[in-house]
Amino acid sequence: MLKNKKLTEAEFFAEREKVLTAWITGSDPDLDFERSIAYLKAIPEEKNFALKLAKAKHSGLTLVQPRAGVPVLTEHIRLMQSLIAAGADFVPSTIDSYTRQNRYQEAESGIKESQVAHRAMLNGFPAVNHGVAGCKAVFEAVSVPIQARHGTPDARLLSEIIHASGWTSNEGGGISYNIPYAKSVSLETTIRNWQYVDRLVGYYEDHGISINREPFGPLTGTLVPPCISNTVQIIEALLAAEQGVKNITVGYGMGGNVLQDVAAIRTLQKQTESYLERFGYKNMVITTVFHQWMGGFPADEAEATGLIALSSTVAALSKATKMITKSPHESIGIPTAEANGIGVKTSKFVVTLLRDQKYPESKELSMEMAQIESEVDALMEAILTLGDGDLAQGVVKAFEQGVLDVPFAPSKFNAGKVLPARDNDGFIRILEFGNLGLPEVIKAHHRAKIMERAEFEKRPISFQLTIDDVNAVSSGHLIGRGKKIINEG
Amino acid sequence: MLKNKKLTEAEFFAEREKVLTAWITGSDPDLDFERSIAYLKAIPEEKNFALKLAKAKHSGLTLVQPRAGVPVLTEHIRLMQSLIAAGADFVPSTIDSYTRQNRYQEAESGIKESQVAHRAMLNGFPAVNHGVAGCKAVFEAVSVPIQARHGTPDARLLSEIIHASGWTSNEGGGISYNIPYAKSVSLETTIRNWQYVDRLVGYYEDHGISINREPFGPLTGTLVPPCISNTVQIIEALLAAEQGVKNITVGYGMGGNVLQDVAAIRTLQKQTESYLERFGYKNMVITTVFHQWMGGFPADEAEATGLIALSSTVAALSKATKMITKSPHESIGIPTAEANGIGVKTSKFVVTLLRDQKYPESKELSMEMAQIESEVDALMEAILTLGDGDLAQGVVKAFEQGVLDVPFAPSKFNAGKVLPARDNDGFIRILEFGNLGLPEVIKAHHRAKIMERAEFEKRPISFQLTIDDVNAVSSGHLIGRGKKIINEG
Amino acid sequence: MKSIVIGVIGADVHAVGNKIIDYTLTNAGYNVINIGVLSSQEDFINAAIEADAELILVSSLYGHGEIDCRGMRQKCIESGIGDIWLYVGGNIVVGKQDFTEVKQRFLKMGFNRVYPPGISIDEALKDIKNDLGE
Amino acid sequence: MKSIVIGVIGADVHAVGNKIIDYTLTNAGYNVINIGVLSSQEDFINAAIEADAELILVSSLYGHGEIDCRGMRQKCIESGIGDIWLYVGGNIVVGKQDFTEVKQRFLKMGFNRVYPPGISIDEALKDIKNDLGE
Ligand code: B12
Ligand code: B12
Repeated sequence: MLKNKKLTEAEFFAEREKVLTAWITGSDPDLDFERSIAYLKAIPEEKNFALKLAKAKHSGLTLVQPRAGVPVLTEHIRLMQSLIAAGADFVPSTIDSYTRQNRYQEAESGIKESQVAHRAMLNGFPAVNHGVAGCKAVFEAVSVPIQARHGTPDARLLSEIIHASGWTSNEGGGISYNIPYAKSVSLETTIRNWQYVDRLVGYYEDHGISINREPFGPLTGTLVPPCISNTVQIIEALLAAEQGVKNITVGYGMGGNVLQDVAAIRTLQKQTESYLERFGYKNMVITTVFHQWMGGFPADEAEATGLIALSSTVAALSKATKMITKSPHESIGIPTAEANGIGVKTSKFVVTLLRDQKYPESKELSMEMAQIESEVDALMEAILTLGDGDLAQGVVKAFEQGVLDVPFAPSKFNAGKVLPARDNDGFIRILEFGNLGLPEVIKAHHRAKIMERAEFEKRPISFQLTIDDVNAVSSGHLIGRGKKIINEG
Repeated sequence: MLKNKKLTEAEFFAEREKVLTAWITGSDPDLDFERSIAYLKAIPEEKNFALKLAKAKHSGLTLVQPRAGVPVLTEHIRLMQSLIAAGADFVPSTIDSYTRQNRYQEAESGIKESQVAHRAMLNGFPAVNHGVAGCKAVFEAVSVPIQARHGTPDARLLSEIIHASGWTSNEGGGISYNIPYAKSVSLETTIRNWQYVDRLVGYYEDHGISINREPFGPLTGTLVPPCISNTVQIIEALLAAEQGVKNITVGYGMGGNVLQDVAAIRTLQKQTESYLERFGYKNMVITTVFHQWMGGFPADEAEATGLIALSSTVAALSKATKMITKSPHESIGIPTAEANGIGVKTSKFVVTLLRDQKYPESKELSMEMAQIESEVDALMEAILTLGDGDLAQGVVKAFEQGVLDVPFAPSKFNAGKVLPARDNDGFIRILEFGNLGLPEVIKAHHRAKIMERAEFEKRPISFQLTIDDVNAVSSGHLIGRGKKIINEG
Repeated sequence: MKSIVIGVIGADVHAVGNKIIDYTLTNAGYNVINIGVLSSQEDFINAAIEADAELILVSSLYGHGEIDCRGMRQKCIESGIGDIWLYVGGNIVVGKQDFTEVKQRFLKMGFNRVYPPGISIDEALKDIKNDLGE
Repeated sequence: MKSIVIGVIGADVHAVGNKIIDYTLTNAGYNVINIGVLSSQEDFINAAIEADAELILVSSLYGHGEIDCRGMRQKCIESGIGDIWLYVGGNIVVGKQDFTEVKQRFLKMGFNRVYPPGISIDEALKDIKNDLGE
């Protein structure tokens, strides 16, 4: 049965043998720990993700990382280099969707077709198919740390390959790479898979190699109330720490109300640290990542760039350690290297300019932080209670019962009863709670806030608010007011 | 002798006769008040600058206006229309530099050459040369209010022509269009000239026509401490009110520290209103305009767009009524219509998204507001004392003695002793006071703040800080730290 | 009540637009069979046969649309629903491509209507009413 | 100590760069005669004659540089300082134009060195040292 318990070395090695047979590249001798540890040890500090993040946290900087990945190796390398030239402090390698579903055969055809058509037929870099040789080629061609970014329920082989290739960070987690990214994979399965991924990192840590892990904060990227995403982040940090991970970056996707966003990042840092401490995990290095607006983008490139810069402003003022950037092509399709570079440049300029500034302390900020904290505490208590003290069990049951529930998620293991909506100041609040594990007093607060808006807009509280809010930002508004109100304004 | 006293109708009309002879277009019969009043009365509300601003203030919106002007009439009209299509709430018509210096003959050649060369040879729209006929053609071709933006020490004829053409706003003032825009024109002359311009607006007001006036807030656009520009704005509001102006937009150029910028806009609104009240001007409608970064821009267009969006964020959170936009071409040259439109779109997107949000109240904000207020009060008292109660006389003497002094200004009637520098948080403070009319306690505060920075940077307080700060933003930083510190961070 | 099958094709998990389409078409009076994300061509076709649907509305957001949609008309024909309406929309190819060309590619594959990124489902509603008859 | 005349030509009032140039060249050991903004060709030439200067460094920021600089070399010749070094820089034409072409136009007018927007005076200092001799 699934337990939040560190895999023994024996369990880990037994499993590993099978993992490495899932695709031909798993048999690469460079996956031998002796060789991979030696390789990783030789990496200079400035190319180690974990160390660079720790340094940035120390100096109060917000570092910049785009998303990017193309199927053909040489093109991917060129793409990475162009992003570094544009100012990226870290490079990603976004993995294609077939690899994410472990459909390596289709990924193989995608590579071939892309080569023939001279046009990317895959939406990312198929790292498993390229194997350690390919991934090392990427790593050796760049001057900054690399991270794999994906959305893979079973990323065991992928993680083996990238870490052995010198990629010192891996995004994902048993919840955050399942609920928003899968339909019918059980949480038991993905949590168990990600225990392996974390155990692998723990194994490297035991051998003196710092590797960063980053749970995926934004989840569905669509009106996710901060308490829900922060709770998921804290859970995944705890699960990772149990497997021996030491360097964790917890994430959050911009909501759009500046004050709520700052409150969310600050509580995320604070509560992650305090929960890790409560459960006895020592010597952890916790940093935060702010994702630029993750919902539907405006189609106009000037507007999209405005949104990118606005996101950067919020990230900088919140003092997040890292920021994931978008490009002016976001609403249309995978960006060209140039468009991606524009996103990086715009973002980097703004965070650099604001490096010495932060959002001021205020009563409103403290109140919103206290609000998020109490919500997260309530959810965590409910989950731990359900699990009878075991976090992993608690999570599975919490999702089963809708005590933890992510809006707009495709997974059938997610209740899907929670509906968010904005309040009259643009804070993301909860309209329908389903069975979400929050006490009545908190629910009353959310309802009252949404009621204020509904009264202002002179319309009933309904799913229409949610729909209007989903569509709002891409058409230039934060709050999806009725058309009438927008024009009057 | 110059006095802050409303020109009598007789004085005004006598002067007017001469003003209208300065260039041939002054003899247009449409400049007859009977005709111009009739024309202006027929303007629909949504094309009146003053009324549209008042409405925006009421609904808490920040409206958007670019700068733009080209010499050839048809091209200028096309330019205005494209900016409206991009989302401009107001259009400008930026006047060329020859017209600003009343060199209408050279402007005439500039128009001709531009037509022949199919390339703009003037840096703006020569409104006097185009006359009422041309200016009306512009006005009638657009759907939003128009304002003249220039920098003209003697704008009497220009103002006559534009207002009679339905342009219901005029930027400038006796100080703000002299000190940063001229070298050897005395303040007596320009204040007197602008009394005429204001009296003209007062005349229209007396006849039931609302016209907006906008002192130029940013002055030299370069590290101007808020107390200096706010004082100039308040003075020009008072001078205008005396001549019968009712609808005034006071301005401020972004400094770069978000908190200081918000504090500056808020005190500007508050203190302008309270000084107008103190001097007995009733029924005034006061609004504010926030200028996007007015100093040297970064050359890279993505970075410039980032700065534009950052400026927009600050404007929106400060709740300024209007914002003047820049374009991604700013550091290079007058923008194409397309580049200008990008600036508008980016800006409009950000302010619209943030329309329901404002910068939170905080102790730091109140403190900075109190700081600016006490500085402005000190300067105003010193000026009024020098003038023996007459504001206009006070201003002339204050500049003579350096009691009021604008950094980096070209005018020889400006002492030019004040040197600004940023403190360690990026607030603009004063390094050298010259004879600036501030009490010792305030000076001590500025010195202490700059000292904090110098200590942090481990270098002496000197003009080098100022130089580094002047160059900082265009190279991606707010504070001009020594190179060493930037790299270490 | 006319039936429409909606879903998101291939290894695509973008669920938000799908939920909005469901809500909008249901509100517009159609019987919506929503097979959700990660659906194969067969899933769409089986659902259409079962519900006797007149339209299959394929969403593809993640960029693999071109691979995922190939041969779908052929499969419809083989399954005996060769003349069912086939729409496709979302972000159906990788990257920012010239849409007129993209459209041609999908029309050639046998889709009846092909929509560019960012089109709202309200805009497509007119076509649906037209094609299926009011 | 070699003398350099600096100033901003025409109806141009951009004063900031001018102050920075003054500070930088003075610090670099030159005798700087700064005639400031709103200066005519004659102002530059008279100042150069008076100070026996080796270089006139013209700034033009506001866009009318092309009109304002025409004939300047000719005037220098007429005034007997035909072989003085003439530099020009700033934002010397209206708008974003292809700089190689712009440069040609000013070289043809008789300027020895022509600088693009945003160049810092530090970068030009190398050329000055070269041209005037260390
Ligand atoms: C939110 C989001 C996500 C969320 C999705 C959460 C979830 N499970 O739903 C997360 C973060 C998980 C995600 C993941 C990925 N995403 Co994503 N995502 C988005 C984003 C930002 C918004 C999508 C959205 O919800 N929009 C709001 C809804 C209401 O609009 P919509 O989806 O467009 O649907 C409307 C219309 O398109 C239309 N419509 C849709 N289908 C059809 C069909 C017809 C016939 C008609 C008429 C109309 C129609 O009606 C809908 C309702 O109004 C878009 C970019 C954007 N649009 O700004 C990228 C985007 C779709 N994602 C993209 C990619 C590549 C991915 C990833 C592969 C990589 C990654 N970034 O991690 C993974 C894919 C995983 C997978 N296997 O599918 C790309 C696709 C690129 C391409 N086509 O070239 C996009 C365009 C971003 C980009 N520019 O790179 N994503
Ligand atoms: C601040 C500013 C103003 C201030 C000036 C205050 C003052 N009196 O100094 C104000 C607001 C008053 C102003 C007014 C106008 N401005 Co203005 N202004 C600027 C801005 C934003 C910054 C200029 C600056 O101070 N930079 C900082 C200093 C340190 O840099 P610099 O001036 O470039 O100088 C450095 C280098 O260029 C170089 N350099 C300069 N000269 C030379 C010569 C040589 C030989 C060499 C080697 C190097 C060199 O060294 C200097 C020191 O490092 C620029 C755009 C930009 N750069 O971002 C526009 C800009 C120069 N302005 C412009 C214009 C059009 C105007 C106005 C006509 C219209 C308006 N916008 O109101 C009026 C002009 C009035 C007039 N008659 O001159 C345009 C010129 C357009 C063009 N050439 O196509 C610009 C480029 C903005 C734009 N893109 O439209 N402006």
